[in-house]
Amino acid sequence: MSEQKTPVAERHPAPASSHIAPGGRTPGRNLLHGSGARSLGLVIALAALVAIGLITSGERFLAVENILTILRHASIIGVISIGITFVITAGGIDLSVGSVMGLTTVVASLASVQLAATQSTWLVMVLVALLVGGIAGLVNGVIIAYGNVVAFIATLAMLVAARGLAELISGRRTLIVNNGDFLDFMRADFLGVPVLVWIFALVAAAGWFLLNRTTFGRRTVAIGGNLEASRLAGVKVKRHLVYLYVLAGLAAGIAGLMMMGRTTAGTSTHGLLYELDAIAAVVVGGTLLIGGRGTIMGTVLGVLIFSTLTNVFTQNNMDTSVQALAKGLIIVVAVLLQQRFAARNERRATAKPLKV
Amino acid sequence: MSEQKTPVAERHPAPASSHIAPGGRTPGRNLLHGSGARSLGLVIALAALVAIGLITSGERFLAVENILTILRHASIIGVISIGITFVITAGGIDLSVGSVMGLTTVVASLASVQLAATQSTWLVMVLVALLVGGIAGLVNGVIIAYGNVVAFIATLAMLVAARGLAELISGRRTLIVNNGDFLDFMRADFLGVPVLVWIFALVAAAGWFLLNRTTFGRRTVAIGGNLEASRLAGVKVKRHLVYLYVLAGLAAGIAGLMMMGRTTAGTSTHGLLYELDAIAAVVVGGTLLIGGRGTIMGTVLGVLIFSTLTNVFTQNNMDTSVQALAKGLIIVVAVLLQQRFAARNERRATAKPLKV
Amino acid sequence: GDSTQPTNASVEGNTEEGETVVVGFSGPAADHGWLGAINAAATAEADQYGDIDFRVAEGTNDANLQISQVEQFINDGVDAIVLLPTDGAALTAVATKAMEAGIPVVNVDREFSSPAAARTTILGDNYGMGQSAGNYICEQMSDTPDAVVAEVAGVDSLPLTQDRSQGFADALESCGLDVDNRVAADFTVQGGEAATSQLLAAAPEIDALWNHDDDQGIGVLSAIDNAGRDEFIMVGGGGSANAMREIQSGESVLEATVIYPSTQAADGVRLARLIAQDKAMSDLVEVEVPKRIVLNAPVVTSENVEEYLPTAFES
Amino acid sequence: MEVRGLSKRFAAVQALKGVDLDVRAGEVHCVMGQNGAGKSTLIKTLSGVHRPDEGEILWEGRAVELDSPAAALELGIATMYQELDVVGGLTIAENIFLGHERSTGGVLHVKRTNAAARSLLHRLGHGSLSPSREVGSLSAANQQIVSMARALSRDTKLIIMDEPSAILDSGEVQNLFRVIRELTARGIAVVYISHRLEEIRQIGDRISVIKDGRSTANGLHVTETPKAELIRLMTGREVANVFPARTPVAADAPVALEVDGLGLEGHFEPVSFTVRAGEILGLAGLVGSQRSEIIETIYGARKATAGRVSVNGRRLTPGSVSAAVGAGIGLSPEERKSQGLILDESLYRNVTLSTFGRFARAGLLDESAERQAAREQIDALELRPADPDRPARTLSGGNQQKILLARWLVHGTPVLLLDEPTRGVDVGARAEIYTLIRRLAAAGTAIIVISSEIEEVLGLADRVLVIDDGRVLAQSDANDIDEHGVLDLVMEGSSA
Ligand SMILES: Nc1ncnc2c1ncn2[C@@H]1O[C@H](COP(=O)(O)OP(=O)(O)OP(=O)(O)O)[C@@H](O)[C@H]1O
Ligand SMILES: Nc1ncnc2c1ncn2[C@@H]1O[C@H](COP(=O)(O)OP(=O)(O)OP(=O)(O)O)[C@@H](O)[C@H]1O
Ligand SMILES: [Mg+2]
Ligand SMILES: [Mg+2]
Repeated sequence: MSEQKTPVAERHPAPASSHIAPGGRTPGRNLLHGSGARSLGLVIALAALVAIGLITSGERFLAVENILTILRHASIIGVISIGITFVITAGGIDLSVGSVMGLTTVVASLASVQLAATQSTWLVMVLVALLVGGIAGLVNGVIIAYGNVVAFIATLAMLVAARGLAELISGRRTLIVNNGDFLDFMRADFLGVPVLVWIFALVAAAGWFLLNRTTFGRRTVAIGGNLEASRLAGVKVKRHLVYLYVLAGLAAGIAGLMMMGRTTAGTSTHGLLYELDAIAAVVVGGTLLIGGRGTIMGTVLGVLIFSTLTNVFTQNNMDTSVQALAKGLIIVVAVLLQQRFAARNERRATAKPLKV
Repeated sequence: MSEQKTPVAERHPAPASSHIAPGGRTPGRNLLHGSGARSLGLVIALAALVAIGLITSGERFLAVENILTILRHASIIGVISIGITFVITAGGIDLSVGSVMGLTTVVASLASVQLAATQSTWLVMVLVALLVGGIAGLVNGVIIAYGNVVAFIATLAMLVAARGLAELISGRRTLIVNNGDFLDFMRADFLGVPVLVWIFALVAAAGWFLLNRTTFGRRTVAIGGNLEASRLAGVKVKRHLVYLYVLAGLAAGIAGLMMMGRTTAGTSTHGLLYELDAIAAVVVGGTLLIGGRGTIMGTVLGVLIFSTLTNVFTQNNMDTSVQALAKGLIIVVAVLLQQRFAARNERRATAKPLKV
Repeated sequence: GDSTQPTNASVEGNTEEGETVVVGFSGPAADHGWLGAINAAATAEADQYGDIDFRVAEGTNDANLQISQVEQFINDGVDAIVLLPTDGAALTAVATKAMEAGIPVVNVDREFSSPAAARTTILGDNYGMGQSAGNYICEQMSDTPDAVVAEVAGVDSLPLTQDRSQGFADALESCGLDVDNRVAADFTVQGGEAATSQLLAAAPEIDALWNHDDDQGIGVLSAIDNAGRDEFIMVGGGGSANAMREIQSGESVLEATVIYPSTQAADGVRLARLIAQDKAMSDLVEVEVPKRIVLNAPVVTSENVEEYLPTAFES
Repeated sequence: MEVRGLSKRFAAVQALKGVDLDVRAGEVHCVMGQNGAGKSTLIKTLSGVHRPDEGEILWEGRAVELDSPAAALELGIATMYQELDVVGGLTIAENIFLGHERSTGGVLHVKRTNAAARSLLHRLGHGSLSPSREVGSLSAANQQIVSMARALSRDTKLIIMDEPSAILDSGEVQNLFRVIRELTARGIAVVYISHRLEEIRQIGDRISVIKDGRSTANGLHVTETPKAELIRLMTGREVANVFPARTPVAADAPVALEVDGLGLEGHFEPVSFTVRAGEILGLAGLVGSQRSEIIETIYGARKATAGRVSVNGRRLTPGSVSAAVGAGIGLSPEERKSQGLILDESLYRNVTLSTFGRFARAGLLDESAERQAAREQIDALELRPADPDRPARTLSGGNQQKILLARWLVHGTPVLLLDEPTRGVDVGARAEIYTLIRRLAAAGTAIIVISSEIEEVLGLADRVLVIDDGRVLAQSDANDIDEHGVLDLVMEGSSA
């Protein structure tokens, strides 16, 4: 639902510039055009999955319970994905989110933290998780913006280091979350919908608002579009980059809290490989990996597509290896679909045949 | 057609453009200038590691046996890294190399292939591995160059799919390699140096030659530096991109053969997470993630640094979690060192202080 | 059972086809030999029974995903769930939910943090495994009081690895030895090879080595072979057929392996069927399936290898 | 080569509507037209980058289909594109021979390549450039030379040059003309595009004019066509009196910008000067004289190694662009595409890039107010097309330049730094920009202007600093110095 204008590659599709950027090429001006069309492709991909689910598993698939299962599963990776949508929109990358999430669960479920929480309020755990996520993001941001270390490497280093730290702190044991209030809150339903899903919805709405309606979002898109021009126009680029990585870290902290609620445990193995899943969801959703265009709506759809996919697989009792094979194919097809729709929309709007 | 010119970013180094690209901004390409200085930073990082090894483990560290251990360990990931150095230099990325390597080991150690090899020559296995790697690369390349799917996503899909395929083919078993001739060759020493290390050296030398002394290599750099300009100069960009991914696939095939020799087994778990290690080595080595500069020498040094690091850790019987923590730190320090040296050299050469 | 006096009817009735039960199975990603064998054995076991409708969810190392798989089983109202959790504690909540929904859960290998989360728990003995390996090495090293002992662990961040290492260390301590060099691999062939070659370079003289996992052991042996080392004895873990053949050959440094049954999930499937069909275990008088079963961790050597080889898993 | 009825449509824009052109061997055929007239589109069609929707291209009498740049190159059509088309990571020699490398079986002949490159550079009067130098380290002007050498390196019959002189100073332009004459003497045809009428008169044989994608004149002889007529053909109106009259700066006008001993090691020696409100200061010098660096340092885009800058008496934090912007300095940078614009963002967002924060309350944007403010400037500057949602990329060069001015007009800064504000801008738009700059000064804005056209600096500025190699050679009232005076100073300066 992003209003981001698009793009570069789009108007002027270089023959294969897309080996860097998603081949997308809609200028898509507003909801009704480009990014809407892009989302349309995703919605169709999602609908196709749902159709497959319906055909193969019948009504069971559309049962409220099953839909909630899909949503609950999507919610944690979804919150992380929304965090990195900002980083990617600004042209950066954050590989450390999964690992940082693991670290936040470990620290927030340490005996001492839980003791403090029991003696006061469970919000202590929330605070600690956000603090840990925020600090990790801050370190990333400072190393990247002020140390000039390429984001891929800086956050890869954080991935490794945060995992190590989490193991050290937890002594490689799984820490059990006992705080009843915390668990009650996280595992509750509200209006028939689990709190986890509410959190995801809130984070998504806040993310959409932040990206599309605030100066913060505008700066993010501007930096991704042309960092140097933004700097010369007076945008405090470095500071903003730091904020962005802190934001991604905070999102990882929220996801960590959700994970603790869902699993009632904190461990260093939480969030393993989440970075790849999250980036895949963001990019399939239509955010440009080179920056300059970001869409929260697309990210949400991307996350839902992957989550539904897994659900359909399980419903159909599919062999794990075949699942992997199918997943690879579906990723490619989803991206091609999304591009096709973006392209068709452009053609319709402009009557310009697409060069390939 | 994109009218965007690329070199800009280099001539006007943005303060933090490096959150996309390694902050490095040395043009230096030939051994004696920029990249030489860059390599100097890496050599120093490596020397520091060796010094630490010497101090903590004494002569045992410098024993021929230990050095060969480091080299043998580096050789497989090294071959993969050299393959993706080309892809990254051209501005692409290949996340599928580890998974493709696993697939090649599985296919090449299938009973039927081994039977054929026994009846004729062990080169059959070599051929099969290269074929499998090449085909996987071809699929990647075609999807990226002609399907306009962004490389990150296309190769992520291949990562997942190749792993699934390897599991299916192997039935999730570890296949034992029995072919004596093959094992004899792969596990032999030549002039006191293991064949694996020789292969790595040969691949590195061939890679250096290909990148720096052939039209293929120069076009690779050109495409990474300015895709549109390369096209305008008459380079067949799409076809070239396909070649590059095939090259990375072939390197994965060679690495698969080495892995089979080293472990006497073929399994779908070979190469797990190698993609991240390889990309880290390439980028720490000084190849730009946004393309336009690639250094084989740097990649070799990057691989050696990581391999030596692991060795030093083990020599000191270090806890794995502390290892992870230290590794994260060292990655950042190595990159900062490398930049510092590149920067100093640039300053000396042009007397132009670097903006930060 | 309508009888007021329950009797264990298993002896004649357990193999007989009963009403069809739906059994859901979820385990970690089959990313190494032992787990692959776990999955294969479970599926094979289910196939043997005409009255089991077996559902397998995608193997995963992500607790979040595994939870949603169990939720799906609950939604579908399966009759029993066999669960090998990626992390026992992390899956406890959802398993409890299943139990509360009236679906019996059979917990395999990695134990839940609450006893209420499973109807039955069937476990390998990780601590015991380390102990067996340690004791065996103690015996063999009885005349080398300051023997150098090395250890190649599995995935270090798993609690089970910690248990194994603890058992190993405790057993060694009892005979005055300790672990001099320790590396951790990742249960894969490549990981075993890489870690061991580093280990061997770091320790020029070893007397005994314990490797946690026989599948990674292929890599470990390969590294040993590469380094041309044979001055020590090696003990394996898990009990793969490959390892047993190696022991049988008598030419390898691998002299023994400690079994960690790869049939746990298969046993779990069988128990789940019994529970769902209200049956009991045939060799027990007890009319219900027991609450907790801990499998033994015997040591396989060249003397008894014939006995174990037929049930060993092909990794 | 002959072209008949060429048409090309981009999305909503009909860039070419039946253009004709005929080029004869050995002539210099100039193509003129306003920004956005379709010149670049025409030549891209001729070089195989775009495929025409309609019309045909005849090459040596035969109809040809040019479906890729490679196809055009094969026929013997080489092109220097308007945007620099070199690869920064390759050496000069490698750039020149990219796509047709000197090689055997794919293996490069490094020495032969370098030798061939050296002789080409020599021919272009730049024998001092080392062929093994990396192109990324060259100035824009020298990159243009490499681009030129590349065109010459092919065995060509037609060379197309799209605004090659836009980033060259007068000396370089003369050098370029020498080379062009050498080419035509050998029977090679040259298509030459430029906005500078004097150049066309100097080098051109015949002229074709394009207006709004249509040919308005075809093959006029340069010598027989008066300047006014050309302007009329291009713009459809008369553009008189290029430089608007100066309004004298009030003697008591306050000092808006004070630069005191500002230095940047390795670039320029400490400079001191002041600019008063309503005054236009011009920086004159050759390409590479570090003028850009001076104003970038004033702006905080580079961190000064010495000295200080004050605006209206308030001292600025060195090295902070946002402090400079906050204090009221605006910069229209030298490279508008890479440094100025977010090409894929809409026009209005580009206009408000420095000010969008003003249209926000607690971080919350009021987009309608923002659009409104942008719209006012778009109208005031007659930006075309006046669609605030058009991506900046699709605007012509002159209009893109106006976006940058509009940005600071919205901001209302009391100090404006303009680096090459008319680069690649057509005569008509140029006159508008001059008027605009003057009007701003009259309204009290202190302005610094850099241009590689000395005439432009002298025509616009009240006062001029002559700069060479990072040193201020002289300071003078603009009326007291002429182009020769500046060049003499520079020559003396560099020989001294
Ligand atoms: N790839 C494209 N997509 C959409 N519109 C384009 C494209 N290229 C050019 N245009 C439009 O076509 C028209 C002609 O542009 P062109 O670049 O040919 O002008 P020009 O005469 O070269 O101008 P200038 O003097 O500024 O270089 C302009 O309105 C421009 O916005
Ligand atoms: N060391 C360098 N490395 C790369 N590019 C450089 C270097 N020094 C100068 N340049 C580039 O060379 C060009 C001209 O140099 P400079 O900006 O110093 O001169 P100028 O007097 O401002 O010229 P102009 O009139 O073209 O703006 C600029 O585009 C600048 O970015
Ligand atoms: Mg043009
Ligand atoms: Mg300049």
